[in-house]
Amino acid sequence: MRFELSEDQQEIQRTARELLAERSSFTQVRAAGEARREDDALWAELRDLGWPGIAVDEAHGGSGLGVIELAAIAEELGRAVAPVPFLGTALAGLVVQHDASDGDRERWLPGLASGELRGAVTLPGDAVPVPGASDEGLVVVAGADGPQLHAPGSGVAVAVDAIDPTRGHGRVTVAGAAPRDGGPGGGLDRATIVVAAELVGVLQRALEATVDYVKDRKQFGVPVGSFQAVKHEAAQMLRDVEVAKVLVANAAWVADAGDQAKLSEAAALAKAAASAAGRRVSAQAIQLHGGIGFTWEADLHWLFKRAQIDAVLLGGAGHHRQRIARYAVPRAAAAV
Amino acid sequence: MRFELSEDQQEIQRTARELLAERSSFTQVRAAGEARREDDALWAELRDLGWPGIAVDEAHGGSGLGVIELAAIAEELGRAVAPVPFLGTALAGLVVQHDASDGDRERWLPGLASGELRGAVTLPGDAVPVPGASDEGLVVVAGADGPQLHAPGSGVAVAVDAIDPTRGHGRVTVAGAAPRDGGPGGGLDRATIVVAAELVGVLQRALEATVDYVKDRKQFGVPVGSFQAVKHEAAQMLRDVEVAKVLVANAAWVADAGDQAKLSEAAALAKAAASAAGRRVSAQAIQLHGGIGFTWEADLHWLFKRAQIDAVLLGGAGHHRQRIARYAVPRAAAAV
Amino acid sequence: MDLTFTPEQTAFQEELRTWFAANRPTDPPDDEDAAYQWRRQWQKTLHGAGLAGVHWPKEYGGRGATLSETAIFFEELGRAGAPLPADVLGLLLAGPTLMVWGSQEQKDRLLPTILDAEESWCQGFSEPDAGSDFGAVKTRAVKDGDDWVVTGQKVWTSGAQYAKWCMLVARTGDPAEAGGPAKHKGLTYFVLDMESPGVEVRPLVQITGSPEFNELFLDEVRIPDSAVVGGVGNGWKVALTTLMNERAGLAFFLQVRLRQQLDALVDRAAGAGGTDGVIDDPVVADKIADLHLRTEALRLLAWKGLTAIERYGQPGPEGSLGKWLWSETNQQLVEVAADVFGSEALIDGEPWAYELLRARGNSIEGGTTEIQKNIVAERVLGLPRV
Amino acid sequence: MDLTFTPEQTAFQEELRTWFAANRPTDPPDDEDAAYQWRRQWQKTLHGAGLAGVHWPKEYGGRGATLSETAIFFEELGRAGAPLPADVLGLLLAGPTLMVWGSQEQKDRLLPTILDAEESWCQGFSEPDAGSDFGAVKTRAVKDGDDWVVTGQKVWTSGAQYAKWCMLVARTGDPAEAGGPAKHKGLTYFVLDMESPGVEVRPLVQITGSPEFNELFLDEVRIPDSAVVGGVGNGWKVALTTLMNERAGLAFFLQVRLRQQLDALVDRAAGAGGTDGVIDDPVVADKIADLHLRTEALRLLAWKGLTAIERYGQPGPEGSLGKWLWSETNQQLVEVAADVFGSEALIDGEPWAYELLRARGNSIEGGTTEIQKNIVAERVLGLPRV
Repeated sequence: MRFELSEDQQEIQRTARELLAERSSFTQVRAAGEARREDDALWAELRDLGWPGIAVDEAHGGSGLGVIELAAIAEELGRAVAPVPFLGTALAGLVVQHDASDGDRERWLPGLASGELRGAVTLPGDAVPVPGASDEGLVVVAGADGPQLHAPGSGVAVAVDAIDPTRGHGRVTVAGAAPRDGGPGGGLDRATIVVAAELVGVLQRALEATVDYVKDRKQFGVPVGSFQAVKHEAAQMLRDVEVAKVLVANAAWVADAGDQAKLSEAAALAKAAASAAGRRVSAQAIQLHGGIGFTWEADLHWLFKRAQIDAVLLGGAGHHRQRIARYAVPRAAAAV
Repeated sequence: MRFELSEDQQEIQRTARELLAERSSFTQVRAAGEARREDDALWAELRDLGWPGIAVDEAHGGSGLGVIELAAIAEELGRAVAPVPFLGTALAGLVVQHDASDGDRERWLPGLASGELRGAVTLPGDAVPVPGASDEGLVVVAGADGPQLHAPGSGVAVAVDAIDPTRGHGRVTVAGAAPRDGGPGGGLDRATIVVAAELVGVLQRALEATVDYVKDRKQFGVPVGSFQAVKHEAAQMLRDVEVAKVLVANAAWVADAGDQAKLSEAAALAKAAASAAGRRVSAQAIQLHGGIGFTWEADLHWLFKRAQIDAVLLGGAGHHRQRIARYAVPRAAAAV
Repeated sequence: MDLTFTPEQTAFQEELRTWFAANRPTDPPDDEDAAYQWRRQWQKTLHGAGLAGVHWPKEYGGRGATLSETAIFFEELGRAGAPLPADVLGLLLAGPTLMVWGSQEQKDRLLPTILDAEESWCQGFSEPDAGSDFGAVKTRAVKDGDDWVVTGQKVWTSGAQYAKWCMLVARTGDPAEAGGPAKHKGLTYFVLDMESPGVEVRPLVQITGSPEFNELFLDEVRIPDSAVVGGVGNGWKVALTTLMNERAGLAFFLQVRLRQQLDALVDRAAGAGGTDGVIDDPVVADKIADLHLRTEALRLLAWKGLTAIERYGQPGPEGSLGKWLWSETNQQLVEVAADVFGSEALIDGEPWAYELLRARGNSIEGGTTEIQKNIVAERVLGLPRV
Repeated sequence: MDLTFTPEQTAFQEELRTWFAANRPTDPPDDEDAAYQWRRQWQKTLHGAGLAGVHWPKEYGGRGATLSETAIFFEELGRAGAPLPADVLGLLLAGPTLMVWGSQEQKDRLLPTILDAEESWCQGFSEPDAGSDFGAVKTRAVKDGDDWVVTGQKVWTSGAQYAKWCMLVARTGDPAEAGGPAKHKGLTYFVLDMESPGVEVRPLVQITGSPEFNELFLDEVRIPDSAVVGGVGNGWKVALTTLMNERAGLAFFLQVRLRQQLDALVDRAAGAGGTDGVIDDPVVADKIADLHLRTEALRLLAWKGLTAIERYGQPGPEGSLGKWLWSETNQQLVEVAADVFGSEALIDGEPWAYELLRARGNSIEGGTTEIQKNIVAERVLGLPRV
């Protein structure tokens, strides 16, 4: 029982954090966001480093690592609000690899792993702007009967300007109900965990920025962070983030340990916690910054906006809580 | 538009408060609660003053006043946690008067109005300990097809020791679903409002006791009420109480104005607000008293325990919110 | 208890409904400057009907409406889906403040052009390092002959780019008093002519992308002594008058707007599930019921507060609670909307997406929620300041 | 990441499961004194199997279990539905404190009778006017020859009626220091023999009706100088050792108990609607899912905290968050139970009614939620104290 990343995993995370601190500072995020243009140079660099294919099988051109490593990278990209089409591409890779046919794997995985082909994943019946969804990429609709793969040029995705302007989004309107489980091979579950991991990174950054601000900012002659109300709200932010973190870490571990029986429940727990925290923590970060936090200049809004999308992508907190309740019943029946 | 009690109504409330301050102090409540025996002398006195029949038609031996006056008295009895079988008797009077047949009115109202006959009201399918329900009294089960009246000796009520030991309760197990509306003549709606009014009285007392305590009690060398966290929690208590208060006042007014179309919605709003506040405020009162608040000696628990029962009697917050949602839809359709 | 209007109030309400139905403005233009001119034109239309300053005394060109009538006016304005007049700061804040504290000369010069929308106002109270703390104001005014020379910076000055006048609070006492025990003593309230040399307005863009507010930079701006309001060193008291006026009528307007947003949301939520005019998802129904409950409570609290003011001359706890409850409710509403409306709440330029972002400001602007809770605890419940 | 047990840990877990299955205690008697003796007997049974002090070093008669093994022990104890040993204060607090600070003589005399349940302990830290504020301790100890003469009052001393010994903190310095800047300096930690003349224990009844705690009155009680632990004036440091030990193993026990309560609730909620093993009411399902989420998070936080201690020698933020999250979750659980179980949660003597009342103490005992949040903000996030 060791509840922390291994040395190798920590090294991956540290490297990602250092690279993105340099290459995806708020100045750079702002430049991309204000122009509504992803950072192609950064994306090329990440492709060269093999990030899009980190969890794709080696047979299909990836690095063959697990959800833990992919989640660590997604968390860092979230923390940096990196303006690249990483998330959708990585999610599509997971669903194709675990839930699709051999033929589809061979057809699509090499492109997704290299990042040459962009990808996106969404649920049927959902109207959320989908990061990465475009007519130039592969659009995966993860339905109750397994994933439908919409090839580039299918017209299923219509480009939209989402409130998060730091990456491209598409609207994908396909009827149907969201699946109750997490994909025939657990691919959708894994994708759900990775969205939650990105969200945790966003929130961790929002918390850190807030703590730094309230230590520094003075009002009524003292740092605002010395007011008990501010302290307690910051403590609540930390609690929300920590709860999401341990559930995401657990889910990633369950995925890589291959414990298929527990995967759907673990994924639903991770996403429900991250989605709920996503709205609360990103909003509270603005609140504790006061008027400054509400300005375009303050950079918090990049975090807030990405958090709003991630919070509903592949199902919001309410959707996953209904799933959790279904898993709770047999568990209780077994225990009582 | 005058959002306060009239002079006459204020006089009724003031008289009730003064009498109960004298006759239902915490010392007296404690004596009754620890012995699990209602205060018969106080009940006799209230009967002599005509309280049980305040809202019963004069034709049936009551005073013919309205829900506003009855709610004002119920609020004071709640504030005093008075150990008398007033609530159930008054509720039964309302339902019989507004929802029952002429024959039943003539048969039951005089006894209820004088307090010679005790009463109780509950919903079918509900398993809540019902204040006043006993085999010696009239038990009203307010169902979807109107009230079923169970005469004394019917055996429908089984005496139980509820967590609130200051008055008698019975368990009434009758199958069926709770009605969506509030009784054919609005009697059940009126009863619901009066429960909410009693609850508001309980909470108002809990708030006042808490504010007094935190002003007085010192820790770390200053009154605990000077800590911002305590201030904000007390402010939240006030807000909860004020929201419940205005909705109860409005519902009582709608009832007496005879606006049948708006009555069910107003009653549901009042009870949903009072029930939600009931749990939060009574719990927070204990919290802000610290360890002392958790002792038998501190008297807060009489308020807490009565609040728990009132919060679920005739439907809890969740039940009434589902009703409110039904009323919200046609309202929105008319407005949009 | 009497929750009905008097016959006079009902007549006024009906008069307003008829008038708003006949004079409903066209849809606003997209362009920001054009939208301002459109709201200015709307104010002129209101003024033409004697409705620009219903709460202003007749001697100043108003209608002399009672508090209740003023409340009815703002409820009906909101219910008609009509915008607030362009110079709401002049009508609600500057005008009433000048009526109390202004010299005869100031009243004669400044009041008429507020009503007819010829000259509009902005408010120069907040500063970058002051936030909610008035005593920390650093903008300095130094006497030089018959003038004051003013240097400093203000923030959150909405409408500054269109304003002719600014309600300006500056420090005329010892600068060292800022933040100290005598921090409120050295403040003075001025009327600043925004066309004076040394005044610079820079837009401050919000997270919505709109420059709803501005920063105001003052570099040795000369203000004549005759522009002091209420006397030198009396600025804190004068400013309090302004602040007390801030939410009187607006509470009714905001409450009705909230009701309209909620109705639109409920209509969609019911239609989405779409069987028989109920909300099919009980979890959504539960949340919407709570929003409905809060919105109804806000309406009742506003009226209860008015009763307290009319009968006892001072507000009850309702006013202080209202801002807090309103902002929280509006923020919850936009989150439920994001669930119910899906994409529409997350795509730039869609009204619900704007609301989702804009609502974050509700608990900050006009006194943060933390400040509102302090006020409730200290001034309503009487808890000790420390 | 590795969330599996080592083969040794799995073996220990299996050993415990087997042992608990074979040695599950009978149902507790209703009578309070009899119930205490029943728990004392249970501790003797544990001791007979070497399980009373698994975390105690072997030199003191323990099993020398690692932190992880200790966690496994408390998880399995809870999972078996077995009670905590009678003298949990001696085993978790007094024993470990004496191991650090006690004299050889104290260890020899006091440690063995903790393990075998021959003598039990209570804790004399809190006072009526001190609450969470250690520095406000007023109980005085004055040196008189070889003895200390102690007078004062303590509260919340659970188990005092059965205790032979009390961990007592009293003020040996200037009484004027209480609450002052040097408030922690004049404190001394004593082992008090509860059979000494002048010791009076009065039961303090809780809102549940049970006298779970006591008040402890000390009237010129004589304590020999040899009963000082860790030196005169060093009481604050010694007491901190006691407090640091307070929740180590208990977190795992409480987390598992919460899981059991929740499972019972879920089972009932699913049975109540009763169609196909799902919870039919989506609003209840939503709440139960959140409880399930929190309970699972508590389990993971507890293990994450253990990793931090094992690897870095100090706890991460998990410990401070755990108490707060646990108490809030348990309080939410009993409210959902009141909705799901109806009457059973509102009738005196029913287990769920007891839980409903008892849960209110969770956010007060062992440091209020307000204090926990302060700790998280100041010690974990590093926000300034003032």
